[in-house]
Amino acid sequence: MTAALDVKGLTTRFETRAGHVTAVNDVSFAVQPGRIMGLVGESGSGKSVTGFSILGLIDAPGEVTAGAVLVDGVDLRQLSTEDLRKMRGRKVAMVFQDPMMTLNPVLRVGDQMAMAVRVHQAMSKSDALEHARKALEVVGIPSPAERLKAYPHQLSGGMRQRVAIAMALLHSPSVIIADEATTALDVSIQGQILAEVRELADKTGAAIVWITHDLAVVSSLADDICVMYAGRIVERGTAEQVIGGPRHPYTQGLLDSIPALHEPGRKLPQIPGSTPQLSRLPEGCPFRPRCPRATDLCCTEPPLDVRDGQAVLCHYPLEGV
Amino acid sequence: MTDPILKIDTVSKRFTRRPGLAERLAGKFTGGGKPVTVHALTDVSLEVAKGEVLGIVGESGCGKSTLGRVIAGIHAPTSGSVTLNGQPIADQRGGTIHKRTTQVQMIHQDPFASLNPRMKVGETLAEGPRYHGIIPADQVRTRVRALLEQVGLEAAYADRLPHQFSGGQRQRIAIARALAMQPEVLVLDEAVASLDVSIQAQVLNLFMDLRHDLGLTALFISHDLSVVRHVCDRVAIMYLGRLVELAPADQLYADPRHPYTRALFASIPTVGTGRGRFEAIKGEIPSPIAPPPGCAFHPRCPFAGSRCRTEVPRLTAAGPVRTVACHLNDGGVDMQKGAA
Amino acid sequence: QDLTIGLRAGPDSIDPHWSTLGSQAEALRHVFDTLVDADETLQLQPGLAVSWTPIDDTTWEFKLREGVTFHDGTPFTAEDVKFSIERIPAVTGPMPMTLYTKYVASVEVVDDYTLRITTNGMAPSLPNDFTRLFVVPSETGMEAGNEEFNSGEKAIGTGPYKFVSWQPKGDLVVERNDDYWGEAPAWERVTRREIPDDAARVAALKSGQVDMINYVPATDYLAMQSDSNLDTFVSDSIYILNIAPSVKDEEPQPIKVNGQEIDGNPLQDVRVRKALDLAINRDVLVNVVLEGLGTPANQLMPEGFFGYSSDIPAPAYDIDQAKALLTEAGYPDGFEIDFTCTNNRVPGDAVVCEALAQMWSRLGLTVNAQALNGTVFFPAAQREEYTMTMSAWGTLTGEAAYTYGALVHTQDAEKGFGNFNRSGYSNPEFDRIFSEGSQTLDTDARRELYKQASEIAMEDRALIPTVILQSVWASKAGMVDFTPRVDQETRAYAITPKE
Amino acid sequence: MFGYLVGRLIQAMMVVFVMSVIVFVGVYAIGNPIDVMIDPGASQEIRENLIRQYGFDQPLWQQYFTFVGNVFRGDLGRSMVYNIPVTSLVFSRLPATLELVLVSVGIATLIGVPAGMYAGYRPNGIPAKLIMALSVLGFSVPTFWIGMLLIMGFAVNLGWLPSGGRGEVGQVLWLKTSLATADGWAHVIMPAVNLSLFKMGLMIRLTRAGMVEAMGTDYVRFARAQGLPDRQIVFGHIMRNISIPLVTVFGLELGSTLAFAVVTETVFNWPGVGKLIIDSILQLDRPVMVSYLVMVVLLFVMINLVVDLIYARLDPRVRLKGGS
Amino acid sequence: MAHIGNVLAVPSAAPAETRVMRLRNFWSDYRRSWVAVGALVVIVALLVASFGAPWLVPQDPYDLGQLDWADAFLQPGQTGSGGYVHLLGTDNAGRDMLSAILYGLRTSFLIGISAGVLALTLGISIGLTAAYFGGRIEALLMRIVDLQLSMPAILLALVMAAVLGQGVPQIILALVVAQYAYFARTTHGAASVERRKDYIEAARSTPLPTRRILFKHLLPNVLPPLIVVATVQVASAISLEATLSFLGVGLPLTEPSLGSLISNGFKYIHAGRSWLSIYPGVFLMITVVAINLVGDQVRTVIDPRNSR
Ligand SMILES: Nc1ncnc2c1ncn2[C@@H]1O[C@H](COP(=O)(O)OP(=O)(O)OP(=O)(O)O)[C@@H](O)[C@H]1O
Ligand SMILES: Nc1ncnc2c1ncn2[C@@H]1O[C@H](COP(=O)(O)OP(=O)(O)OP(=O)(O)O)[C@@H](O)[C@H]1O
Ligand SMILES: [Mg+2]
Ligand SMILES: [Mg+2]
Repeated sequence: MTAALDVKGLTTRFETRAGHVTAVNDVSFAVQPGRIMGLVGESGSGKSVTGFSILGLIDAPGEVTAGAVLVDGVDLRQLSTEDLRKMRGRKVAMVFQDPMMTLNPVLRVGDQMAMAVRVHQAMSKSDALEHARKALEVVGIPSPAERLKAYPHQLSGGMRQRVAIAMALLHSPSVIIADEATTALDVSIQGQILAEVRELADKTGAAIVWITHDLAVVSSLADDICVMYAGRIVERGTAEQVIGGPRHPYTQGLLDSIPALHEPGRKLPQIPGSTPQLSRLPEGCPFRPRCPRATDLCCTEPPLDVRDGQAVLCHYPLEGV
Repeated sequence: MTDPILKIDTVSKRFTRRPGLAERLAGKFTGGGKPVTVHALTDVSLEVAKGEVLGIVGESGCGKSTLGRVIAGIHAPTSGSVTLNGQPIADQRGGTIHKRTTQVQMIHQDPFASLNPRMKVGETLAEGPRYHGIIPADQVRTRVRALLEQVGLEAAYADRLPHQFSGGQRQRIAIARALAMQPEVLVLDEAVASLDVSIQAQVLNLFMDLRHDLGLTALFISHDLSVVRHVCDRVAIMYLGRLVELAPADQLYADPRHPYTRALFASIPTVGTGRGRFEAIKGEIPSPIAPPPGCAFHPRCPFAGSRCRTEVPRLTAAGPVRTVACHLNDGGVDMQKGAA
Repeated sequence: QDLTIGLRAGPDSIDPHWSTLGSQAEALRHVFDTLVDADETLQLQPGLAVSWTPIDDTTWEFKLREGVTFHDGTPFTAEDVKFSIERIPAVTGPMPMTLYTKYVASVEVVDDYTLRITTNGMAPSLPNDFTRLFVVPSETGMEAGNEEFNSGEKAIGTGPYKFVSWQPKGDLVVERNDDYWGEAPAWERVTRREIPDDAARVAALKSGQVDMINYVPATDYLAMQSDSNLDTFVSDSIYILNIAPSVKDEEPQPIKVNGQEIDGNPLQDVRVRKALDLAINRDVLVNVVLEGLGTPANQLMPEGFFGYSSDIPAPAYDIDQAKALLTEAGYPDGFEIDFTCTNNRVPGDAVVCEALAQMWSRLGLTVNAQALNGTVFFPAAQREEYTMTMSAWGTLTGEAAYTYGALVHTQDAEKGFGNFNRSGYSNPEFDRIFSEGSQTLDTDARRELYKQASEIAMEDRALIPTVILQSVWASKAGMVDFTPRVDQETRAYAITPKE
Repeated sequence: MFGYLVGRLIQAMMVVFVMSVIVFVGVYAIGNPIDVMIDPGASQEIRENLIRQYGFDQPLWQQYFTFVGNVFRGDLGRSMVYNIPVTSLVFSRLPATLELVLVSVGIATLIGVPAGMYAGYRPNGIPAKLIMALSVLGFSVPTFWIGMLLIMGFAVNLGWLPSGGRGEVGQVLWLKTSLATADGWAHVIMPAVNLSLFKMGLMIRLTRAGMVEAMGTDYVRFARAQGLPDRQIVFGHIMRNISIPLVTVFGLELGSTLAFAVVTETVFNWPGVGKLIIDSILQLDRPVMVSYLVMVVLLFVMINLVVDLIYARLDPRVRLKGGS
Repeated sequence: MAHIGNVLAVPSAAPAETRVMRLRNFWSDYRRSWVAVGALVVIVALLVASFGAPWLVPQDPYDLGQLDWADAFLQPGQTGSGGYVHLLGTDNAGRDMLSAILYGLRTSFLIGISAGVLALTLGISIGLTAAYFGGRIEALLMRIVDLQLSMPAILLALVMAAVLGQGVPQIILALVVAQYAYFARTTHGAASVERRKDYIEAARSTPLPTRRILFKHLLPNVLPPLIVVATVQVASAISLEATLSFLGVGLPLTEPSLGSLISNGFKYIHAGRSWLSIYPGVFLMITVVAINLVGDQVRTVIDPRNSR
């Protein structure tokens, strides 16, 4: 089975006053249809930039400098601007973090959706609205016909995020990228949405990249997990592998930091130091300064170590379980 | 339980937007122009013992921060009182705060907004104590250095501006600023919510160390149940401005009594529990401007009965040290009003 | 043939009895006639009255012109004149024309064309006053207000032109009255366009929007003179820029010597006033400052006016003598004084003001000259807040009583004299001669008295006249013939097409 | 909605009331109009009579109440200079000003908005830089000076356009306007351009700022992620969003253009209300000053109201409750 | 607690960015527009030239004793009786135009800057007070400000100038009255945003006295954007003063500002003496444009959205 999304060696750089910043560094992963891939990492690790790079939505001063993004076997990076635009929304869709900001506040939900429908499918406005209504139904919005007439601010946060997801679903894309799609929502609403997303992936067979910094969310939602650190994917594997037997010291450190896994009141094992600034990364393994296992060898580029499909970028991977 | 150091007695807080003169005049003709009231807190009573850390949990808009602000004396309660060591610190006297205190200090959520971006860290730490004469003027510098070291920063950082620090470091500074006032009670309003997990662990550890060393009393506001469980002795669950359950952390987590608490636990993803086991609470959070009658949770509650729609449940004992506000715990849900 | 004239000011109303403003009279003359007219040098001419004679000390008899009709066809009679005189007090505005009827005690219609007017006391200047007496038909009615006139409904006169339309601050359009009793006007339709801004008015002429303009600013005069596309017309005006030094015991703004306020008012010393006068180089004022558009003045009226004295010496410029006088008066090092002028009332007021300050600085004075807007200047001047001022004064009636009564006579609210004597000058001798003049009906005797009064006032330097302003008109080259008037009026019916 | 309107009207009345007091006191402070206007030959008696006749001898508050009383009877007073009702005086001049203002705001919008949109769409290109440079010129250079240069260039030296004044007035339907004749347009174009430069600069900058901001928003990103072409993003999404602040500014500018027309009207001798007010200030024609200023405030309040209504129409987030 | 300190010391925070470095960064951003650099140079040059005018130009145009009527209307480049070349010609009083312009520019700067600073101070006081206290005080103050904003500045200044009479202090006062409301509104806007930030809440819960919060915490954080607004307002004050002088209610010719020079020169444009109004106009234009360009660029640079 070919992967719905296959990212190979994706590299994105930003030009800043401090010099070049490689926000996404040689990132590779693949997602099969119907599966959910969780992309986790701390703030600034390059998750969002990865998402935008896949869709070719990086603006100056940034630039995708290398790699390939294959969607159903087509390399998006080889396409002309116009062809790439036609792929967006139709083959690859994206959902953003803040549902208040991603919908145009002054346009009715229906109008926005109809616009998104008609850009890829020639149909009348009323047909487009009907299509949109169905999409809203799919994501579990009650009385969707009325919602189409509403303005975004008249909907609750959860409702808005559902609308955004429905818009992503309009053209039954092969790939959906969701960037922190539930971070801004309340826990109870987040629960509702996560349940629905799981169902969607199973039902529609779309490959979903779920970007989040919340390990708990990926561990309960995703089939596969990629852990990002300083622009690189440092560990990749199935959810069970990564959560149950992390092999990268960073992944281990992250999991150890979660209070839920420790007895209340005990001190948490902590990763020392702070998340690095991309413009000031050390030589070799970027995690070296915070890593308890680091040696001089870590000043060289870490190798990719793959075992049972669980890949890890480290000189001294943990043995796992 | 030892004697409570902080006592919150049936505190309510309403925010009212009063219409202007023109609106009121216009309202005479059209019937509009009436004040809009947000019921941010309704009849909240709590006691906190010395050395205790009380967790406050609830969804967005349920009044957690408002409670913290009332305790810190930033808002005057609309009714009820807050006493510290038996002395009122926030009281409602004609709508103004009767006495302010340095005894309660607050730590805010966003470390990027909670420090004055144009004031050196040292100055930020020093100005409160200096103004209130907590430290003699000639000792301020040493004290600032000591504070910085106490929260794990280099003393030399005193001359830097906040933007030169990372989020975790800033949160340490915020903690140091609160400690500088030598408070009796700390209020941490989502103090770790905006930090990355690895940094969050550092700050939690710092908090626990300080608590251990200084015997801090604290209100720990959060929506993250696992963090709360980790650092708190007791936990209060709030829903739409009301306290719905209050219990020691271990008991609450082992056996949540209120349907809302239970639903909350069920809908929160946790690491290691495996994939896709959510029992999400259905429905939306109601508006605090027009809270539902009776039990505020009844529209979303799977157990709601007719009584829940009309009668506000009282906090009742559900064990030796825990209380819950639910009719299920207080005689069942289907009784008619008037029986209570 | 039509004529469009760009004018600095237009009327405020079409009611000829509304205001005493010169621009008002000038405009309404086209539609209404006055009882008495005045020629280019303000000498009296017959108007609707063909003759006027004093019958006794307090009665004037006017013989009226026969065969004149109003624009609506009704014949003009003495009743109309009587009505007009009586209407004037009924029209109350901020600039009431009662000024011109103040001597009228009663009006008697002898017959259709004879009118007797009884005056309060002797009123030798009554015919002069009646150069502003516009006659409206008696059926106009007392109630008619400005709206009725402005709309044209009541704008009915006997004048050379008929009213067509008018907008406040806009165009006054009139068309030829073919039944006019006098010489038929040359232009069929005349548009009098109000363009207050000097540069805009010049631009309008240059770009051909108007055929002729009045009040050509001095600044443009030279250039226009040499412009072959334009013709210019120059004449003396009745306006003279006068300096008024306060001679009150306590001067309103302090005068300082070496930065110290001094006791007493140096200006009270006539030697100081003479020194100020002698330090003025009037040739420079005329030739340089006003670019030739002026004449040195040595008294408050131009030559030929009733009461002008040819015995007053021509103004001298002698800085040494001025210094000597100043030293004699006790101010060898001069003093510091405020000097306030208008800046927009007449052409050149601000620049002359500045030039005077400069000239006095050569005398060793420190002069803080300030040229102010009339809005600020006049109320403050009226409150006598200035130590030394300069403003323009025009002898509108062509005779001395008008000017001396207002400017030089001791302030006397009761008799209505000295209203504009803001310097506090008072000379009993002058007052006596002046009063005698106003009680003398014999023209020559009166002229002689006023002449004496002029000499006294000027010897005292009660006011220091500087220059007589000249005014300039310009037209498209070869288009019109025009004899300018000293009162600066631009009368379309006195303009003829050039052959 | 209705409540909102009533609230706004009451508010407007309060504004007008306060404004009229301020203006009245201010104008009172300038001085006695009689002293500016009175004929030199007039006697003291005449002067005092006049002062009494116009009520200037009464205490200020009494004068004010007389004024307010008259206003409530629909009488804004009469011009002292023209002795005609201020309203008819103002209304006789208003059409000319409105013409000028409308044409100039039209020019400013038609050129400014597209230019600003372009400059915001490609903010780093050379054309954008040029547009921005011109906009700085537009709102920096004093209006009267540009007007002067225009007259010198186009009227005096080239002789293409009339140097000032309003052109022939024609009639379209029931409206009498100089915009109905070619001559009218020849007259209006130069002052209108002069008056529009400032607004144009402002419009360009606002539109650009709105455009740049909108281009960076999440909803535009989201629209791009859906594959919408730029054209549709600009005209389907952004246009609507930037039109909201623009409408506000447009309304305010319409008002201030009306006020700023004072300068242009003076330079171009345009027979509008602006010149009327300058003249009445210089002549201390108190009733005209006070009533005009009160009318301007009223006009502003009304424009603001209309703007708010349009605003609410464009921006669904704004709900019109009583008051603001 | 030592262990925490040690651990955290490893990758130190952002390097100490000093004031000097921030300035350098600011400058390197500013420099990116050469137009703005040029404008800055122009402003500095004009400031130096105008305030140094007494030492730079041959004549004191205010000292009437130095003027000679024989020199009236010399064309640019002609030599007058003083024996020096009048680079920009002379006016009707024989005043050297270059001297008059530089002195006039000085007056204009003086007026613009004083009016700007005073209006800023007044506006900030009102805006801050309103934003901090909220409630009725805020409603009242901002209502007044709105009221004033609803009056166009030019009309307000016109009436004020007419009421107060002519002179530098009067015109400054008129401009302040006409402009402070903008600052009040802007300050209020910025301060309302800042006030809600946690650091203010932290200061209030400490608690610190109101005055200290206002001036030590709120003010420094709303000031920078306001200063940019202020520069632009200085430009518009200069321009407004010129307009008032042009309309005849500004400064008298005896203490000329650029506006009154232009106004005076305007009388001569049809007389072939266009230099009398063109040159002061050019200086006015250059000044105002340059100030605006600098303000623009500063605004762009300090805008966080544009920072890299
Ligand atoms: N426009 C930009 N200019 C310069 N650098 C940028 C830009 N956008 C992103 N970056 C850099 O890319 C890095 C990765 O950013 P990204 O937004 O992908 O992080 P993230 O993992 O999504 O973090 P978060 O969890 O906070 O959303 C950041 O550290 C930032 O320095
Ligand atoms: N100053 C205020 N004026 C008006 N309403 C307020 C104010 N502060 C809070 N509220 C309202 O009171 C309610 C409770 O707010 P509060 O900030 O206490 O909630 P919270 O539990 O802290 O939520 P979050 O998790 O989002 O921080 C909300 O509906 C909020 O809109
Ligand atoms: Mg992100
Ligand atoms: Mg909160």
